[in-house]
Amino acid sequence: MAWNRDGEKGVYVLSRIARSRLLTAMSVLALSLVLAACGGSAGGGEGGGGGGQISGTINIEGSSTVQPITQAAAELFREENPEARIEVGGAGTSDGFEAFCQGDTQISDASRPIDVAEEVPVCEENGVEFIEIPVAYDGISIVVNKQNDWATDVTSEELKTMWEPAAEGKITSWSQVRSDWPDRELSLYGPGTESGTYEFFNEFIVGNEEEVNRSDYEASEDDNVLVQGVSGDENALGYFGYSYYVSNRDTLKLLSLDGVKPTEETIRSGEYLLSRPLFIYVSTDALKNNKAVKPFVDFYLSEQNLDRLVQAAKYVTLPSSLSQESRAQYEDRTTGTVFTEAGEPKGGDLETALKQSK
Amino acid sequence: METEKTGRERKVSEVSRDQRDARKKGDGAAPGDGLTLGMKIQDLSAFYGSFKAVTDVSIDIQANKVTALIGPSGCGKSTFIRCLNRMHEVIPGARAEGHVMLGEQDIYAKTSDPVVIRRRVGMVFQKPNPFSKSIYENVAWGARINGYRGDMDELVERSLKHAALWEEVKDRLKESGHGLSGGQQQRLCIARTLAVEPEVILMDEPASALDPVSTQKIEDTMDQLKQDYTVVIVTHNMQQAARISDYTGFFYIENMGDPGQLWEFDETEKMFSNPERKETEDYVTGRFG
Amino acid sequence: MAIRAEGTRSGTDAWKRNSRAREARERVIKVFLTACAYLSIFTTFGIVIVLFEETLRFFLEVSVVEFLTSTRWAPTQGDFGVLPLVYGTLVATIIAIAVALPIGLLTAIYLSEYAPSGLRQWLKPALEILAGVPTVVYGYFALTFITPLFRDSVFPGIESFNAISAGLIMGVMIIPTVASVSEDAIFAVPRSLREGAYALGATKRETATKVVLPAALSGIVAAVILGISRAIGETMIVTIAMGAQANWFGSPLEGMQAMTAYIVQVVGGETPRESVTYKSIFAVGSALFLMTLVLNLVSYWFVRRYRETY
Amino acid sequence: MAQGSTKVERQTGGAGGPDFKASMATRYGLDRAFTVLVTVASLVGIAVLAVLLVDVIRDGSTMLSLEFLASFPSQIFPENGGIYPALIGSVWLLGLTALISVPLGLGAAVYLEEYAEDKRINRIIEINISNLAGVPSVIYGLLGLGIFVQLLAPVTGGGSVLTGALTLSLLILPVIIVATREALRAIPGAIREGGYALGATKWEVIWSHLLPMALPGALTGIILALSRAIGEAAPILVVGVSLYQTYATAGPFDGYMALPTQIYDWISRPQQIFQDSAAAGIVVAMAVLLLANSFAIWLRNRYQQRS
Repeated sequence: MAWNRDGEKGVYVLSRIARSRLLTAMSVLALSLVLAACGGSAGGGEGGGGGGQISGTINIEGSSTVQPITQAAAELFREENPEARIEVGGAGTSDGFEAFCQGDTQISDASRPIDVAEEVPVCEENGVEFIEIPVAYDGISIVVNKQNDWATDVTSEELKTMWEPAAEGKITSWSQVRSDWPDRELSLYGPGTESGTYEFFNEFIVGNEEEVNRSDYEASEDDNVLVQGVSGDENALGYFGYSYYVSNRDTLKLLSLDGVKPTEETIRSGEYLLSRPLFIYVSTDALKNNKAVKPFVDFYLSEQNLDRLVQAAKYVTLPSSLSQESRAQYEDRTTGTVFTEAGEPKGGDLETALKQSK
Repeated sequence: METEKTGRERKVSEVSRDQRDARKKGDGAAPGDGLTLGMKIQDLSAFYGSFKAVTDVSIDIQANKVTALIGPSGCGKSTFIRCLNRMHEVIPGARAEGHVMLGEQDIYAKTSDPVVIRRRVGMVFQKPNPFSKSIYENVAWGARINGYRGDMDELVERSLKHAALWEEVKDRLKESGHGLSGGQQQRLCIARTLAVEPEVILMDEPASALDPVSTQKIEDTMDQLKQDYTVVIVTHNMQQAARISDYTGFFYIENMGDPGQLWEFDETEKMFSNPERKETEDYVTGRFG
Repeated sequence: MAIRAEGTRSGTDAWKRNSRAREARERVIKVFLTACAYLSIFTTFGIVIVLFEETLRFFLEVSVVEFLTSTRWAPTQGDFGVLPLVYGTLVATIIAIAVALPIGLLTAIYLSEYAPSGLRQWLKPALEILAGVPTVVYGYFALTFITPLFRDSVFPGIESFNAISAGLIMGVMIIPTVASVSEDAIFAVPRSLREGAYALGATKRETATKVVLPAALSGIVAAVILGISRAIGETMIVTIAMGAQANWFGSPLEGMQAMTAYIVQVVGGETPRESVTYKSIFAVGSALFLMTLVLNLVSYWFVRRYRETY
Repeated sequence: MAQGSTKVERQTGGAGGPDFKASMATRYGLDRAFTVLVTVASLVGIAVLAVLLVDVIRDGSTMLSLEFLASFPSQIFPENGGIYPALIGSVWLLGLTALISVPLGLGAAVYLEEYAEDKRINRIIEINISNLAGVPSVIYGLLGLGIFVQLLAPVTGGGSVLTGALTLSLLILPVIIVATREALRAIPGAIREGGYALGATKWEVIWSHLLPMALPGALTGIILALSRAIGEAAPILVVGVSLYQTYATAGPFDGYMALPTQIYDWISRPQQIFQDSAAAGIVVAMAVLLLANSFAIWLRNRYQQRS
């Protein structure tokens, strides 16, 4: 019945008018995007900025652990230099170095030193010279569930017993680690194998050649996820960044390690065993050729700023002697890394290594 | 039908009971009131939302006869025929008012179940609409959901034979119904309808989408069917109506926007040779429409 | 008459020019459309090149047999048996599909056959929002809401990271994909088919499940395959809620690592680009690629076999 | 009442034969159960969405304000931080991705359904496309890194929002193509023939009849695909999204931040205030999604009528 179908709204009839309207709408959208594009690159680019204003684009990529510090630096720098365009990424230390050694970024955030065997050669190949600058310490804290009433401290030997590869499938109860701990299931929480924390922990605690953990533990790349894990499991023991403990004091219990409780002081002084440095790497080429990089790094490392930035990012500031060395490293434009192929500072500790490098 | 009936329903059902009794006695070929009733339609109106599409139709459909409904496009024939097995209300917003007596049951009574009604009053549509199933399953499906307990193979074969399709498909019953030609598909749909053993078969322009050869076959099938079933067919094709039907109803709209109504209803022979009304004559002689 | 002929002739000329322009336009458009289709081939080539080049370099250092048959995955210890990762991916995907297939399909039936059209217009978009919730959010939802819920009710011994919470939430995430795409397929089944069923005395349920669903089968299978593909390829939910420890044949209440979770772990991690571990993500990626390829070949065969036209 | 109907004396037509014995009570019971089942099932998704929304709105309410929409994120003063550059970045990303992927996706689908004649190549492309839908997004990230960031750096400007959009486009194309093809396939052949019979060219038939008819189905795919694009974090992290930048994106060659990566960044920070910011960010992300979808949904409802 013809009228029957006419009674319903035009079934498949997208009328010419509607279609042309649709087209118009789409072209307007496209056009406005193109216009915005032209406007954007004309207005926002290097062109602007009069009166000694610093302009230019700085690309920063790398570790998402270090990114909060660099972000804080960019944020403060922006207030004084609104024309400068700073982009801070967080793709990971490795991807950061990858881009950095290709010359795609000017500064790289790193939660571990650059790899002498595999990454330095790429930088050299591409003629990228860099300055290695430690900016902060991150303490790795050993935590248990708030309900845990038996453990208050742990030794590095005991940690090794729990975590070494030989423990896999064997050390499954708290009592196996220390005899006066109860015979309860031991569930371990730690970062996945690809994180800098994992690498660092194993280097110091497990200390075997491959520097690896046992592989039967609850793993996550995200420290907040580990916090969730430990706070939901009475039998848990886990390790992660100190700041994650600080923000979750009410659900976690901190263990002292070899008799030392991690605090800002003990981490800074090195008295606490598990404190690791965080770095930025700056390309010397960019310092010379990119008008914005030098003012930005100057700003970042300046005495009145660096500690403030680190605190804002909830990390532990460097001891003043070390931060002076690291500032000197930058002022002198000392290039290259002070770490060995094994990832350890030449001459034992970081401060000595920095001194030696001159 | 345990529920109490309105006065009118009771009256109608008494009438139909009389007729059924008459049928049992075996008399009934006499024209007029002596015939057995297939369906009795009283004051049926159909609506789409607030729009009245068909108004106040009353007809007696004779059992074991073919009743054709003709008329210009858009005059409400299809709407009307869809009201006879409560298919009309499947369209959102559509409803019907009035009474359609099937035997002693008013299919529009509150107690009537459309699902049961539709099994008893089958329908074949304008465009063949076989299911996405094999030929066999197309025929067997309706019987199966209605709880057919007999020999399914036998039922399928019987239905396909009745629809004059058996010879063409007996070797490929497992193939998809979509693989058949248009005419074959339509006969498959007829077979499918027959398999649930309805009392009345409604056909909404069943041959309008088909070629002459297929149309011929469908018409032959219909000729067969009327021995066992009451058939109501909507058609645009007046020759077809004249060829196959015993009774003809002419639907007409007087003015644009009015609902369609039954303009004239009589034996086919009379309708095509000597209709009462001028519009009917104009239409059947091809002066408009 | 003369005028008429004149008119016709000039008309013919106009049509000729018109048709030449149309032919040219047709050709240009066809070239453009062909290019669009072949873009997918180039994308695949790109992916294959990106994946297989590094995979080959990986297999120079690790034996293919070990990769495919060993049941231990511990890259730092030099163990590269991919099976535990495959297992993690499969467990999570199967749980997800067990949630999304019935719920998605029933939702599609409700939307198309049962919901009043006013409600349908609201419900479908509301459901589609589920597809756009950042997957990070789902991951945390599984970790901080579903897992504790399980721990307090049915599975007291459930681990903090586990496959069942991750799988369930992943199932919720793909409900809109399954529901929305199959609803379109169901909606596209012509009304005449439904009427055919009603006319035989079928009830609404019988019509919906036995006539309409089979007719929409090809679209439904496409929807389910899209859903499975998305579950297999999903990264953040499994990374957050299922953990990062490879676990061969563990129970769904335990933590395990999915293939994607491993890839994203390495990509965002500290491993140098040239190391075996970094190369291993391409081998895992290739394995994933081949898995989805097999899945798609099977479904392709299935759809072709059962596709209906109406 | 249903039983009553079966008691009615029936004329079983001329064919006679055994009666039909299905109990209407059983059939209707099943029907009612099924109606309940589908209704409940369709509410499951909505219920989860509601729980999620309530959860994030509660957590995010402390941060949500107009100021939150208009400020840059802050490390120094997190309580004054906002989501502005991520919001702008995501809108750019969404717009560019739509602009790139929709014509390409529709084009590929039309080619495969209406033009492709070589069955073998057609089949290869078809399998290939559904296969691409299962490639994990992070692999697209690696592909984008290789092609758009490194190889095509002069054109795309390296890690620009255009690069991000191109990468996401590749990621979502399969979904658009699959959905559009299904929609085109459902169009009866008679429509095409009807067009050709009037002397229309192939493209004219496609443009005037097939595309408008396929639009509702295609829009479903486009909505789902763009929804996915706006929620993806992994691939854009690889191709250089900024977790912080000092300016808002103003052109396709600018750097960009995005909502999912901003949320991810916040969520992985130790401080509670960032968790609240993340929740507020999720609310904003879902609002953007809703707005962007509304247009497409409006279009779809406008043109989707049952045939």
